[in-house]
Amino acid sequence: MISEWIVSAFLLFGGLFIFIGSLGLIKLPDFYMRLHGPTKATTLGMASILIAAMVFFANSEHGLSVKEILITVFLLITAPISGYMLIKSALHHKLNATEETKGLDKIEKD
Amino acid sequence: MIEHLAVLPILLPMLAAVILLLPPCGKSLFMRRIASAIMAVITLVVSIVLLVQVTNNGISVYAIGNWSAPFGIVLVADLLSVLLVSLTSLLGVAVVIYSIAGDDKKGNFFHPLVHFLILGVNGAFLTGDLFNVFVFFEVLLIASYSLLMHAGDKHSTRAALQYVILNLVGSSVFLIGLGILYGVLGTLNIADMAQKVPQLQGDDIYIAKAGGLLLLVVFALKAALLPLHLWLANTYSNAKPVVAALFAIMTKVGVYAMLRVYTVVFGDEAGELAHMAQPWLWGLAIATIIVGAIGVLAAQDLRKLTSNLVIVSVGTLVALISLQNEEATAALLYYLVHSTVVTAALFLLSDLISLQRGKVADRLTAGRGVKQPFLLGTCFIIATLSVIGMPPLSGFIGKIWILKSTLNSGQAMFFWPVYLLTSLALLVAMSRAGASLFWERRHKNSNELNDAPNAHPLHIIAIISLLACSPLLVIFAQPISDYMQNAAHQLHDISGGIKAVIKGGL
Amino acid sequence: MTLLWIPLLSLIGSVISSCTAKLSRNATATLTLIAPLIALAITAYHAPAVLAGETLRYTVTWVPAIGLDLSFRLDGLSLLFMFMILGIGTLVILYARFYVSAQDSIAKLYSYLMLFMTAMLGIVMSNNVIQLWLFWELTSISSFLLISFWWHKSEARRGAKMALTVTGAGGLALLAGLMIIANIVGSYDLDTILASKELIQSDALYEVALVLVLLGAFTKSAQFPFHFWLPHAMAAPTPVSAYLHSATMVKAGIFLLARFYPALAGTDIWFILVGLTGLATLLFGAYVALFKHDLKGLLAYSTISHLGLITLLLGLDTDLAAVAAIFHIINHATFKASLFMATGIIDHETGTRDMRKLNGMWRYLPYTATLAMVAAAAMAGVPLLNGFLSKEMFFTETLSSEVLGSMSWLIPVLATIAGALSVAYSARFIHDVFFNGDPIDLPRTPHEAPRFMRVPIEVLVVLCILVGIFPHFVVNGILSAASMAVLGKDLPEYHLSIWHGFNLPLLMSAIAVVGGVFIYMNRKYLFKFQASLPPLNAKKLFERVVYRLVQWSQVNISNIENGSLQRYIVVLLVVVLLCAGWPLFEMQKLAGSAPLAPIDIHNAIGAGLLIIGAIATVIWHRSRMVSLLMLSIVGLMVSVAFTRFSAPDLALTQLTVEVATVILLMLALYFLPQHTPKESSSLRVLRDLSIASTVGVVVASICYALLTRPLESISEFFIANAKTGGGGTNVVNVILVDFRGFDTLGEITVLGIAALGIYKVLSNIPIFSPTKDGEGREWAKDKHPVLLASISQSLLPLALLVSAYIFLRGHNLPGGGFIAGLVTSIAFILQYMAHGTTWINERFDVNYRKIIASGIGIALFTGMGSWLFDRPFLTTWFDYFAIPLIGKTELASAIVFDLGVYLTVVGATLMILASLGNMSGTTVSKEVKI
Amino acid sequence: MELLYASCVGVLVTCGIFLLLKARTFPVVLGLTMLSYAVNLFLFSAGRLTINKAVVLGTSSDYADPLPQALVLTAIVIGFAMTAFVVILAIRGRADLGNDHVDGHIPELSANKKEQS
Amino acid sequence: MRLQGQFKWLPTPIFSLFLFVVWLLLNNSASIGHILLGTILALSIPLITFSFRDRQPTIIKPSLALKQLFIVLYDIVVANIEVALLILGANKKLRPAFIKVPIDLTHDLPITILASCVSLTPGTVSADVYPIKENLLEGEQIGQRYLLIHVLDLDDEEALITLIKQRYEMPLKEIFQC
Amino acid sequence: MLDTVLLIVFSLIGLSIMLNFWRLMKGPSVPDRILALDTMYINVIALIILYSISMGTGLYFEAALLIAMLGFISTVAVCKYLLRGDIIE
Ligand code: NA
Ligand code: NA
Repeated sequence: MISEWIVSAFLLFGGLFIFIGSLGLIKLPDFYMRLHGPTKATTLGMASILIAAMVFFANSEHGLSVKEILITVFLLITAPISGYMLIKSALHHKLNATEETKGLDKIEKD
Repeated sequence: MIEHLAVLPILLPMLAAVILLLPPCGKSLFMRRIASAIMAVITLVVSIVLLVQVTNNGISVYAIGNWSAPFGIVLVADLLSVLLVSLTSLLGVAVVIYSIAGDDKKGNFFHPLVHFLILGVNGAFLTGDLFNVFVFFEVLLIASYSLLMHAGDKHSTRAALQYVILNLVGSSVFLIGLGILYGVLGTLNIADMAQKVPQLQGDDIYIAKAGGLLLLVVFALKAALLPLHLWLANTYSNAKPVVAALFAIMTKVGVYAMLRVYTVVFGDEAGELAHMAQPWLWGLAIATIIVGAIGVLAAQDLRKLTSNLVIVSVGTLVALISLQNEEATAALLYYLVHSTVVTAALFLLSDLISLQRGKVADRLTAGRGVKQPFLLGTCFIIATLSVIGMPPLSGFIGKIWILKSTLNSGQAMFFWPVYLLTSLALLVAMSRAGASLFWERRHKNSNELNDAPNAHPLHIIAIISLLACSPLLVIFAQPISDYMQNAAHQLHDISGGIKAVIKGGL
Repeated sequence: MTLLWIPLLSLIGSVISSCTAKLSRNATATLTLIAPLIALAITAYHAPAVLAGETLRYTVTWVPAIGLDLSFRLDGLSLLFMFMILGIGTLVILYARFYVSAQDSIAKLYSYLMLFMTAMLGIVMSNNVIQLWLFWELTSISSFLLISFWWHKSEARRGAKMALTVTGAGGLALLAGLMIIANIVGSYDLDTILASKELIQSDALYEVALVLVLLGAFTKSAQFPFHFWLPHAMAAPTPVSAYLHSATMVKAGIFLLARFYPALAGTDIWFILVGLTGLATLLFGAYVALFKHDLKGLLAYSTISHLGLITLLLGLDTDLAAVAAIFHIINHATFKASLFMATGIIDHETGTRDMRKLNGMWRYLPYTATLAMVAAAAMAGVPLLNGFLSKEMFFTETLSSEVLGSMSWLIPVLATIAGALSVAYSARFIHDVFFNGDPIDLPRTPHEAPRFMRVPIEVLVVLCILVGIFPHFVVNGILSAASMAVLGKDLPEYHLSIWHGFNLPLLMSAIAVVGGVFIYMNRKYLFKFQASLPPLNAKKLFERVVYRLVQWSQVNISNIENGSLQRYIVVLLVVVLLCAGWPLFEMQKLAGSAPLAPIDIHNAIGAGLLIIGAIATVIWHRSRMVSLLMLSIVGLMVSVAFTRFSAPDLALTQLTVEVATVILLMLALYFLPQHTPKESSSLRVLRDLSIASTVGVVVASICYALLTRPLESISEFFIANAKTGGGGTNVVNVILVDFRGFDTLGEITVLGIAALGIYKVLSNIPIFSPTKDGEGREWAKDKHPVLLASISQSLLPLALLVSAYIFLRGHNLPGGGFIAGLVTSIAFILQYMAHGTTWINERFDVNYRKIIASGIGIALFTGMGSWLFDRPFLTTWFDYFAIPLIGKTELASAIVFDLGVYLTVVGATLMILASLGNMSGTTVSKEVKI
Repeated sequence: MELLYASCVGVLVTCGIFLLLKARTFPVVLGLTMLSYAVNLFLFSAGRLTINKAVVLGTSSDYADPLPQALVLTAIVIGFAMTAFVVILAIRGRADLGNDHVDGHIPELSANKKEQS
Repeated sequence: MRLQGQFKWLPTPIFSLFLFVVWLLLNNSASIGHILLGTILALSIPLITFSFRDRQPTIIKPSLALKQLFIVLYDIVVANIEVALLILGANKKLRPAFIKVPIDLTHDLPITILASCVSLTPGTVSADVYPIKENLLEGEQIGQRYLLIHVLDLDDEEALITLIKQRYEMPLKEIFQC
Repeated sequence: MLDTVLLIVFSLIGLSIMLNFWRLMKGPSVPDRILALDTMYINVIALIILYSISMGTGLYFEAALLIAMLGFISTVAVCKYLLRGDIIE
């Protein structure tokens, strides 16, 4: 019963974060800012949901299952790199940042 | 080994391809040639042994993986399939021998691809499972795509693009048809389908009909039946002739599939679906013959002409399929063997002629003469006489048999005039072609020195081994026609066929 | 048996002469003569029996399936023709020895001539209609070879083609006719057919069959209006003309009429068709012959005219007419062959055949002239020569004919006119060539021909005279035997004698002679009249018809096969629509009886994304990159659908394939234009849209129809046997590696071939590497971003571990060799992307070709391994072992098979991508191993 | 749900074919890919739709039809091989022919404009 | 700094351990069979892929690494909540900026780890590593490296740079001893 | 209770995917679309995990794992394409 509470909590937390990440993708004004949502919020949300799954399956007839950790690990390793590749291509495409952005001069020509 | 004979015509080419890709054949052209030729000959010998075995002992059913039909995939070696397998293997030998004279140097993987193609064709002939037919179709198609690019010029690229894309759409249609049939019949084995089709009830019948018709579309596309023939002339004439010669068997795969599925699954015993497309097929076949003949007349080079001859032969074959009787099927088989061998030989011949005529190649215009007029001329005459159905070569027996089997069908009044006028058109076209290729000179009285090389002995061996079939088909016409009649009888004996394939069936 | 030897001998002769190319001309001729002489002897040996009324037969079955037997018969008609064929053949061979110049290959000519002789013998001896047709066609072929003997001359080529076409067409008609007749009678046996007159003539198809047979006969015998090929066939060497185009081949048509006379003749339609055709040909040929300046042209038209005469006789409704026809066949053969040979000598000696140049030959060639004049007189029907006798009989029969009813009087009148014309052209032949002043501009000065060149003419001319004077003694035997064979009954009474007293036929002959001389003397008015008529050149007309036909074909074909792939696809789709759509309309109700599942939110979202993704792909298709991104959503949603509907293996496969495809498309995008310009007209868009959506609706309908019906399938078996028979709990995988392992073997073969093919396609490709992207931006300089490079190095082992995991569990849980292989490949692709080809090639010395081959090989050998246990190919083996420490473990051959799959997939995928990568790599240090 | 599924297949077929009828190789390849998705879904549906009955023995009491799944798997793999080939062929076509047209002749409109690369 | 493992047959001991654990996790089992199989794979895979590795420093202080791992995980959770709030807040309040952080690390792997940490933690995303190899002149050595970072809401540039260098770069230098 | 929570989370993730989709459609730039797609991949993983929980089956774990791996690789491939054109050079 407690586990169901834990699962529910993690699920809700994860769902919320994933949603916020995706919301950021819509709401923020320029590409560079939009990138923050998915690389962070979504990753955390995923981790949370995977923990929920782990707990859930640990209590089901399948017995302890920790392999969901792997997906989390994988996402943690890859998310920064995807973000890096994305921002690199955005810089290459000279996407406009909002006017408020400081330090645009620090970008070197690639 | 003898009990595994039925699977060998599929496994041997596969083995050949594997051997050819691995050391020591992978790197040494010489080794590759030797291995390829040996394996092609072994495949032929095994095919013939299988043919003899089936002739003596009746249908041989081979359950792959020891899972019997309808659950596993079974190979059905009956008189019909082993005949076509032997024909394919023969063609394979000729093509391999011909290519060793130099064509195999011009691109990568020629020999393995040839064996892969043979593997696909033999598989399509032997398998008794409809999805497995699909798989082998894809094997032979992908091999043919690659071989088509063996010419390595612009035209072949353009032709290949069209051929490949069209066939990919065809494969999609095949899968949809298969899905429909599985969705109503719940099985994939051809014999099992034949058992289940008569039991269909209500609207299921029409769903099955849609599936069956879609398969027919695919087979018609492979066979190049009007109006799905449009790809053929361009494809075949832009392939290297040695490849085109091998392709001569490919339309026959479509014809075979049509014959098999149409006769067994939707044949006499299919209840409401019996002979569901007969009138359409009949009309389209006749139209195909006409269009093919027009193409033959229009052709401006020998390869194009030969390609259109293939279309004519497809029309003829499908017309016979649509008659759905034993005699027509027997005639079909005879004609199929004859036309395949002869068109293949003509493709090879067009290559030799091109080689010796210099710039004009095989175009049907005045130009330089060939270096070896007697040799090539004789071969050309033999091929021509066969192809237009003039005695004393195999074409005339095919022609008479076809006329005879259509005579009492009630359709003769449409078919005969078309067929005979087509023969005439072919005669006009071929005599025109021969005159242009061998006789007409661009410059009058020019005795320009022909510096072209003489034909390679292997070229000649390959062509002659194919052309020799034509007189042999006449000389041994009696046993051969008996075989064809038996094969036709076996095919039309649907319940017998089902009994052989499925234990406890019917 | 000896019957068989007759054609066989001449065939052997043909082969022998073709082998004598290196011998002297005399030796060649001598060797060639052996066969026909022996054949003649055999024929003569059989002659007494035949003359006594016997019919000899010899039959061997050959191809019963098509009614073809090797069946020979020898009756009077055959005998007559055989004597002509062999006799004149022998003379022609002798003559040709001197006629053919040293540059030409006489061996070839002889070989063709003997082949032709075989064919003719075959025709006249056939006792099976298919066999008859077979030899009939052989005459067309051998005559084609003979006419085109001087193939370097355009005249010869064109004449040969035309002759082949016309007689070939006739041959086809004949075949059809014969097969119809045989079908009516129920036998291909000539004896049976000839005995079934009533049966044939009462059949509904009698007229059709008759017309077809007559077409065959008329084309071969150059009957009007199919006569036009014959004059052009004169491009052949003169011995050929003498043999084929006067004595034998053209008579094959006549022979056919005579042969089938007992079965087909006797009806009104026979008389009208045959009689009128003969009459028209008789008149037309005689008239045209008069105006020919070419000697051979004159003889050609005269031949046409005489063939018409014989045909007319066969078309007259009296028995005696048939006898007259046979008689004239003999006579015409003798005088016409000798005339051709004489012409050959003139041509040979003077270098021309133009009668406007040839004058006064009497002085140069007195001996030849004498022979020719006798023969020409026979042709004109001068008494004491054979032509007179048959012409007299002809006139007699025209008088008794009632073919035209009340207008039957026209026949004798027209026959007389034709007779007069025939006298006129014969007169011209004699007067214009041998007299009429001096020759003009002859290429050569003529001398008498060699002795042996004249012998054949002498023989024939002597025959003309002998028959003319002692007809009964010389020809009656064979004439009556032949006539009996034609009529199929006892002969009417007739007398072969020179003098029948003063009667109407004699008067007609007299009128003809006088009229003929008169016409010849006033020829210049006729020539003027003829010249005012529009010229009608059959050859040009024929060639124009063929040319038009070819052009028409070319225009049509290029309109149909215009090279547009989209048109081909549209055609295919329309056919698909018809085939799949039509049965839908026959259905009562689309939905079946199975209970439906409700739509839940997940499915709705997934379906929505799928649909919008698909539509977005279409909408953005001109911006290819975006379109590709949209497509990957569709792919993702398809794999989600597979997870949703209980197919984890499919989901995994779809995912991996989808990523590999996207990567591939991305690679392609680099080498292809980035954008698709707008070029479709609105109409085309409309067309495309309607076709696409109709097909979509049809497929969806069928899909719905299937989904709403219950299914009974063979699958229960797989579920029941997967564990016990296949040793795995993942039924899909067990199907793949066991129940239907053969499919999988084929599938990896496809993949392997594709990789090899791709390598092949990319080799020697003209490199095309754009330096800017679609919007004109230069590419980034950073080739291998640092972070990506280092992280991918760590990901590779991880990915390999995952693929090992997926591979090993496949038999029991979702996974398997294919998915594992793709995961491995994609991990390697990541290395390629992160480090580039050069870097990889430096570190990774693996030959993809070998990997593919080993993969397929492993799968193949695993399958063959079962042979060792006497089981069929691909029979799997598995067992459970209790291994210390580890416990109960399953070992299965399926895993080895799956390893083959794995290797093939890895090899193929990497080969594909590496070849693509190598293609653009300009700094590749070493060539990628294939 | 069956109707929704069938509609998805229909839409995929429609979009795939529409792309297939474009005159350039890239849309054609996209069309083929989409068509093969549709075909795979169709073939899959021949075994009917079942939820949560994956054919892994011991995970359920009754199972989905495994055979169409195996068939689709084979079809996917073959489809991948074919797509790969046609993609490469398209590249070769561009290299050999200088453009990516597959509609017989290059329409005038773009013949004048310089090919975008 | 050590660029290569101590044993030729075990080039990356820590990584092998990682693979071994991953194997057990994947199979969700610690049976002897899987331990055996996992060991084999954990040993063989690095050997197979060894040639695909550029020489990178190896972890010399595993315990520190573990500690650092937890720090980063903690930071991730905290930072993400921060970012979530920022996203939910008004766009106008945000002060985006690019900053350039000079880094002392010299090898690609530590730099990658640093960049990843930066990306996963407070409102920052690593954008690039300067200088780019292709921008260097022929034969020129890579001198000072910089990390280009995009910040979602920049308050104090210097403080952020210091934070990154101290909280993430310093421990990395120690772990890898470089 | 879990069912209710699952429904809520399902809806949240569904909503997220639609938001991703909206960004994917709207762009405006290609990197934006790629970012949207990448996020969508991750959200689909969440969807599959949720699905596994609601169905109580572990059979789809590998699908999730593969999406995680392959989604990353395809994002990298697309970015590499934008940067260099030739993704394997
Ligand atoms: Na004269
Ligand atoms: Na088995």
